[in-house]
Amino acid sequence: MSVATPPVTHNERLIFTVARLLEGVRHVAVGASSPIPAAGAMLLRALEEERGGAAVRLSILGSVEHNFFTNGGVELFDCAAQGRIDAFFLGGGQIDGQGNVNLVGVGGYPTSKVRWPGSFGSAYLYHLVPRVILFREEHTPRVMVEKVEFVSAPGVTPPEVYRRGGPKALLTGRGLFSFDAERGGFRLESVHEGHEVAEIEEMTGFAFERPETVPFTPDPDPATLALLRGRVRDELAETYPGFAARMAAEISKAA
Amino acid sequence: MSVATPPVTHNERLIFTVARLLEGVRHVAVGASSPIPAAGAMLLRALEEERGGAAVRLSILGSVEHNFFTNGGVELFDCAAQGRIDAFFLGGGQIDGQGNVNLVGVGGYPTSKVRWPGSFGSAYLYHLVPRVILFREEHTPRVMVEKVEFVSAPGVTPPEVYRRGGPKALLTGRGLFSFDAERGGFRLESVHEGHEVAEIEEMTGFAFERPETVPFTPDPDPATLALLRGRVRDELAETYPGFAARMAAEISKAA
Amino acid sequence: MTDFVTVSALAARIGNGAKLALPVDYAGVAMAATDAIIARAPRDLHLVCVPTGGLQVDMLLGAGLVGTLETSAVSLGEAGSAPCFVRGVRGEAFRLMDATCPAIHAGLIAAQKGVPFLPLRGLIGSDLVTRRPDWKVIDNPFGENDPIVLIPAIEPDVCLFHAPEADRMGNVWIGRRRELATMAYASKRTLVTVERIREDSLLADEKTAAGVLPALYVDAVAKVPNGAWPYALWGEYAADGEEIGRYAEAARTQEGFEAFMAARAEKAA
Amino acid sequence: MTDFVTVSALAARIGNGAKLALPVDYAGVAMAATDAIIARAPRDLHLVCVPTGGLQVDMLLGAGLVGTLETSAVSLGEAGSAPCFVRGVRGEAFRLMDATCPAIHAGLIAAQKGVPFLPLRGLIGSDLVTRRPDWKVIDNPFGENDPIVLIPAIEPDVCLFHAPEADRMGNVWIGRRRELATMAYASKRTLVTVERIREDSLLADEKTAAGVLPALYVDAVAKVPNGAWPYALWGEYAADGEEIGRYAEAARTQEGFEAFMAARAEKAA
Repeated sequence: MSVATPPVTHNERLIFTVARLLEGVRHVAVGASSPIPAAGAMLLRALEEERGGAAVRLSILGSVEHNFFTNGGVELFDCAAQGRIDAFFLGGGQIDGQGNVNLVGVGGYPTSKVRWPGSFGSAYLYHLVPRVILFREEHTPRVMVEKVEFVSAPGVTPPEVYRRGGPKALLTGRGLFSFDAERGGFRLESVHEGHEVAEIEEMTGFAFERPETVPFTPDPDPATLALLRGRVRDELAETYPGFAARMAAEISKAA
Repeated sequence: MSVATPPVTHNERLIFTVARLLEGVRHVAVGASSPIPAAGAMLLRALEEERGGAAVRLSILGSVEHNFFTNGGVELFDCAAQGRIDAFFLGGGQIDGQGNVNLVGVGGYPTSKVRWPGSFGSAYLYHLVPRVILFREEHTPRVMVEKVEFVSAPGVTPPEVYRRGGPKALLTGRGLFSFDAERGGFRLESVHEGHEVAEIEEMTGFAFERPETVPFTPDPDPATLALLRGRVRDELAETYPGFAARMAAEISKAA
Repeated sequence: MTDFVTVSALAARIGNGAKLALPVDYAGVAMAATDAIIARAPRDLHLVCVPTGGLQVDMLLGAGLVGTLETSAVSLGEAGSAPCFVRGVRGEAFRLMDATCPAIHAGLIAAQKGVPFLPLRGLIGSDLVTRRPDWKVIDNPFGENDPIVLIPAIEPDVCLFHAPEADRMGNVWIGRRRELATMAYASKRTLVTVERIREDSLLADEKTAAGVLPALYVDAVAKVPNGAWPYALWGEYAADGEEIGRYAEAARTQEGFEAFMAARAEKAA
Repeated sequence: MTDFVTVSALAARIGNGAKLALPVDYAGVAMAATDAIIARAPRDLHLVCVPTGGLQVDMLLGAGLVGTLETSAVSLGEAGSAPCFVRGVRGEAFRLMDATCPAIHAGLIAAQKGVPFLPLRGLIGSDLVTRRPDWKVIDNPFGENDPIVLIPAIEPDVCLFHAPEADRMGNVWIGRRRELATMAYASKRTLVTVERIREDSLLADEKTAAGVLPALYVDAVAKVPNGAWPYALWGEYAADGEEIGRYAEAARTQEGFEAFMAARAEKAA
């Protein structure tokens, strides 16, 4: 009796991509409402355990269960400064071609027509965490702009500024970019299945480099996919029950 | 049946003097091996309770029982900086006429012929705790010098230096001095029973002011003495059992 | 010594113009006290969010009590953006001091330590630095051509939070939410609402002592069971997401906000 | 991840020239590890006493392992002065960096925060400031004619202490001795001896979690019951004052020190 494996869903592809981007990290911190980054870190942790590789720690901010900090809210920031956090995720109401992120708003400042929550820890962690992954599902000219209206956290800084972190990649609903800190700009690495380079060019407000032929974003192999649909989804359900249920529903629909 | 009250002992006089010097404080910190300052603070606390006055807190450093700090060793210093500690005690291998204290050593530096433990927190607390009481039982020209050989903590500082604390009094085995921060010098306030002004002048290496007639250091009234010999000694015995026993023995001997 | 008072008397200790520090949504928010504050209506509060604000902050903004808002973010989390905050920013209803989380912590720790500032890495190149003239960039005296930001001490007049328990001496159990201790160290006065008050000392057992804010720092305690609702209280109860969602929906207009708050006050009374 | 090793293997992680942070006598001193260190005899250690030293420091000085001593004081408390320290100062046996307690804390907290320095009030006018050219006095950028001392970060290679228990994940119970956490945050590596190892997680219960140093900061743990003897371990056992007195007496000469240490090593073996 053989049951066909339902195809990889969009969210699963993003999660697998996050896991690839995190390869080699020992300690990842993710925000409280970031299920895809958290799932990517959980997948990497599971993969490393199966491979007998290095242990991967995952800190979910604001969670009681997945929080092994005991020194209050400042510990994440101290920990990053100590070099004990290897990767972090940032979103952004606007992201520009120099890797600047805007979490504050548009249409003036301090009076903003559209106001977002605020900069959180971005202005700090962006300088101190070696591998910051920009993750924003919405990939439109409204988000991916030429120049952000407010720099919550800068993509690049002058050489004299102490900095040992910064953007490494930008993952969106349409594709994956890498960031070249030297040049201060993005390069399109892959497009997700169902999307095209021309579409990405149209939907991106900033200029970016690209190889002549842009590959599709890789999908997980069957073993990895099984791990993602099994152990990782169970772990995910503890912290993000709604998201885990949605993932399961997406697979049933696809099957 | 009437039993004569044994006379006030030397240690009791010192303890009562400490309590007088602490009048009005809300929070006193004392070092781990300072039974007389601790007893003075306990006496003030008991007196205030009887009077229905303000509550007096006592922190004994290094004690588990009398330590209500929960943020480790730094809390005392932070607490002082916050203005939450009103009084503290300092000793000194040398104390000079400008209120400088030397806790480091004599005979050269860093190579010292006589080396004492070190400055501990003196260089900090002397500036930040409003009422610092210098307490040193030994009152000889060896200790009370014209100029200390190493300033662990200065008695006075230039006007531009942020300072809201400093020496208020010097209590020794022979007498009690007040400190005039304006002038930067001591004034003999009283001599303990059994001692004389001429003797103090001879045993003090620094010049000091004095009233024409120097009074004797006041003794506690009978009620205060009873409190000291009862409740305070019981409290004291919890932390300084050896000292409390010695106090009791001294009274029996005097009786 | 710590006073034990009603939540209304607790709120009365927050006067006009007070600089008021409030914790992040998961650290123990004194939500019940919010209504008591709004009932007393102090004017021109300067809120310091440690390090971000949520429902409580949005309510105080909506009630028009806030003159200055110092925060790294204001959000209702899963329930979306904070409507009174967004409206207030658009309408310039208060002075805004946008910050970043570690800068708020640094400012409070500077106050805790009685120093005028704390240095902080990062930040340079962010527009926050240009928008916060009270932050200074100096050349690191221990380096060479090494710019570093100095964050001035944040000294709240008062801080307010909710915790599981206090004892009769005024010691408060804060567990591993140590930013609550930092807030208390830094603030002139500390007001706490608690689920319950226990008779024995929290400091008597070394196991509990480790998570205690000593009474030395606690000015007043009010017992308010379920006092963080609809927020969660760690180790005690979960958040009431539906209620937060109802607020988010209602407060989309000022009228809706006022109706919601009136209903809330009625329920509390 | 945290390694579970013997005390000898733990001591082997302290190499030549290591900057080694050690806690104050009442905070949990890894005394048993002292013998293991002396047996391995690393050279030219830089000791950082947090913030003062006692028996352990005196033993390491007596054994000739110390190149630099950074401390606010060294003393045997009730037992009097620390004989090897006093002798070593007189004989210039090591480089001395005299400090004051809050400056040691400030230096470690600067390292904890990844900043090059922390400002500290007080100190000005003390000869310590002139004797410590690594401390700088600047004019407070937020004030005017307001000199303030900056203490550079203290970044130990390794710190070592003794605690009541660890769990199998490597979490360590430090209770309210939070300077142990500061040492660990500031240090590249953290070595801990413990009375016992428990199988269940110290982080599972919020009551114990508040006093836990997370495994993230703990490199290696060795189980050594009674490992602070003759010092006290808070919540566990009292100090053995007589033994400390015997040491104070014996170590008054270098020969006496060596005989004492030989007897101690024999007893341990």
